Amino acid sequence: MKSKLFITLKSPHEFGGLELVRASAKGAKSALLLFEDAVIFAANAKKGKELLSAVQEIYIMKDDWEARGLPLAVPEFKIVDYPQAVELIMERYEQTITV
Amino acid sequence: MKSKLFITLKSPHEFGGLELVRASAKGAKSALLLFEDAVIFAANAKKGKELLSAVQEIYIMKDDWEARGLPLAVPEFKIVDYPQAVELIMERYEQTITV
Amino acid sequence: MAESLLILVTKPPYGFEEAFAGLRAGLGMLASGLVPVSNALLVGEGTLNAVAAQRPEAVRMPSNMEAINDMLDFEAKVYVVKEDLLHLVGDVPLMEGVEVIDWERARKVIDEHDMVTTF
Amino acid sequence: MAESLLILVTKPPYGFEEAFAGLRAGLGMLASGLVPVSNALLVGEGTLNAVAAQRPEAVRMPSNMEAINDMLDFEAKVYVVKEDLLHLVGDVPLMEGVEVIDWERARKVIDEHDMVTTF
Amino acid sequence: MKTMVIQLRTGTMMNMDSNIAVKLAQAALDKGYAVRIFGYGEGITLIKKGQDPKRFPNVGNETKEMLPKGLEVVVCETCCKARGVARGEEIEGTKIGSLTNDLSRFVAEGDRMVTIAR
Amino acid sequence: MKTMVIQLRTGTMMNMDSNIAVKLAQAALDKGYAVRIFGYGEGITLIKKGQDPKRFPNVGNETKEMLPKGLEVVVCETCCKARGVARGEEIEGTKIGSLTNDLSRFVAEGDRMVTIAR
Repeated sequence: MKSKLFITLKSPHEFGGLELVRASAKGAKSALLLFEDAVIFAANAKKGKELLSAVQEIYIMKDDWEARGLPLAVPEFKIVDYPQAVELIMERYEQTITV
Repeated sequence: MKSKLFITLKSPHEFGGLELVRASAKGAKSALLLFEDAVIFAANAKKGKELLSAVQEIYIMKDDWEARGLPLAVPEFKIVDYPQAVELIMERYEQTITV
Repeated sequence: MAESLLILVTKPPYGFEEAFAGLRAGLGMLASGLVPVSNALLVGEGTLNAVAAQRPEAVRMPSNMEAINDMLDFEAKVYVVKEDLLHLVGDVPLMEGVEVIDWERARKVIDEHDMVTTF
Repeated sequence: MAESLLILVTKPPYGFEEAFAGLRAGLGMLASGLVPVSNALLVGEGTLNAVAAQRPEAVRMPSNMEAINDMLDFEAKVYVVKEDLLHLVGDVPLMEGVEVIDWERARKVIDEHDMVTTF
Repeated sequence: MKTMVIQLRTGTMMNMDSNIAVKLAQAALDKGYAVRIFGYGEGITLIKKGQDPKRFPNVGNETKEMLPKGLEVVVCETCCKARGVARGEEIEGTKIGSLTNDLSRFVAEGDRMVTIAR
Repeated sequence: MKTMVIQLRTGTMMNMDSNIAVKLAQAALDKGYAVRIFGYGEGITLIKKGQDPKRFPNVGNETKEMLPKGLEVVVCETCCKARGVARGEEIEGTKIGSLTNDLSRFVAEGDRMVTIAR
């Protein structure tokens, strides 16, 4: 199966894509890349772990994370910058799917 | 307490305002008026009942409902037209709160 | 160098223009002759776009059923994930021509396409 | 004939312009002299607008903290529902000047205003 | 005569929200209420001249038709500038104004506010 | 040289989505990738001339600055017409085009598509 990078810009409150991610990621190498309000997931241990149950890796954007001034509650999340995000999209995963 | 008419345009998938409605409606005469994709709540008995646990009355817009061609799963919901919606907003409730 | 684009429809009809816009984008690919394969996969609330009893004229919106039929006319596939529909509104009749599938098959559909875009 | 407008902030800072726009609207009411009372109530993810450690310059966005301070300068109240903040991100330090309340009090705040608008 | 204030914050075409604003305004005017619409944020697109949607309702035209019935429409100038919508691009009879001068007046004269936003 | 296709569907100012598109494009160009942006639906506002946001990043200007680096930007004509954005209102060097002629070409030549939408 093609490796999959899921992308979301939605806050935990807005985000309803968990089941879609879980269903389409099953059996594939997969990760989730969090932009904008989606980085708030990193400040909530329970919601963060839920995401980790659906994909193997979770990346959050450094600038979006820093802007919000919140404590990191899910140490498994990896903080990345834009060049790294481009690398994930163009080289490390075969498909990108916005959710 | 002032009577409250909550308004939402969000589909069940998008809508995350139930706790806000419940918390702010407590102790007041209250209703929810559903526009656009929010009428999909009327086609799902479980989700529809959840809304009914937070407010006393639920109104759905006739044209939005008819457009979607779905069977009504929550008979307690009342179908209204635009003149009736105006009546609810201007006369029957003291505050409107979009959620 | 993508040869196929999957239109993943997650939004329900009429509230947003998204589902319509997505089906239109799929049609654009097919009409161009540059992207040989473009199909649509309806998931979650997106499955409601295939409900047979829709009456878009009630809200004066363009018909998403027509947009689906346009894709079918170009011999594209329009897949609907049954589990998602059942979970949402039960077993309501769907339009003719759409292909009802389960998530097992939906995963294969996603994999068969080079690119996926979500509406 | 409304004499007071409550700005109900539900959206978190920076992703959307909503929270900033809401606080600006409140300020506009106060500056006009036509609407004597306009306060803000931060609920749900909206409570994050009052977090003390925000660094909006990281995303080149206008500061929602500054917008809150502008309202406080006009002697408006900016209320934050504690339960919602705790539930979301735990007990993080908030800006000086905001008033931390529970839902019991928040209901009274809503009631004290003629109109409510959500951002 | 009571007044309904509609605050519209979403774009004309991205979804049906502006339609809802228009239909509520029509119904309220028909029942004899005064109606004010304030376009804020993306909602300023309601008054852009020259809208020509092929398949969607033309909310610009419908707004224009309600003006003689007493509808007042103002949108936020800062929001217009941000988006490159200049004075003169607004539908005749609508106004590019401000929170301080116009929304505040609508609130002060208004009885109910309906916020159309996502 | 691989190509990143960005499909942008939200308006310039309602949220930070267009910023994300711009920052991704900048980083991809810097790394030597080709980048194409297609503005669809509300995303057409990216190329509106004369954007002048007081406090928010000016994504119109930033897009313009990337054009000499090989960025190609096309937006959907039907979507422009619907919103009253006429030919001539686009930033110089960007193009008002179509799904059939332009998005299809981007897809055919592209290696990854990033959909920026809500």
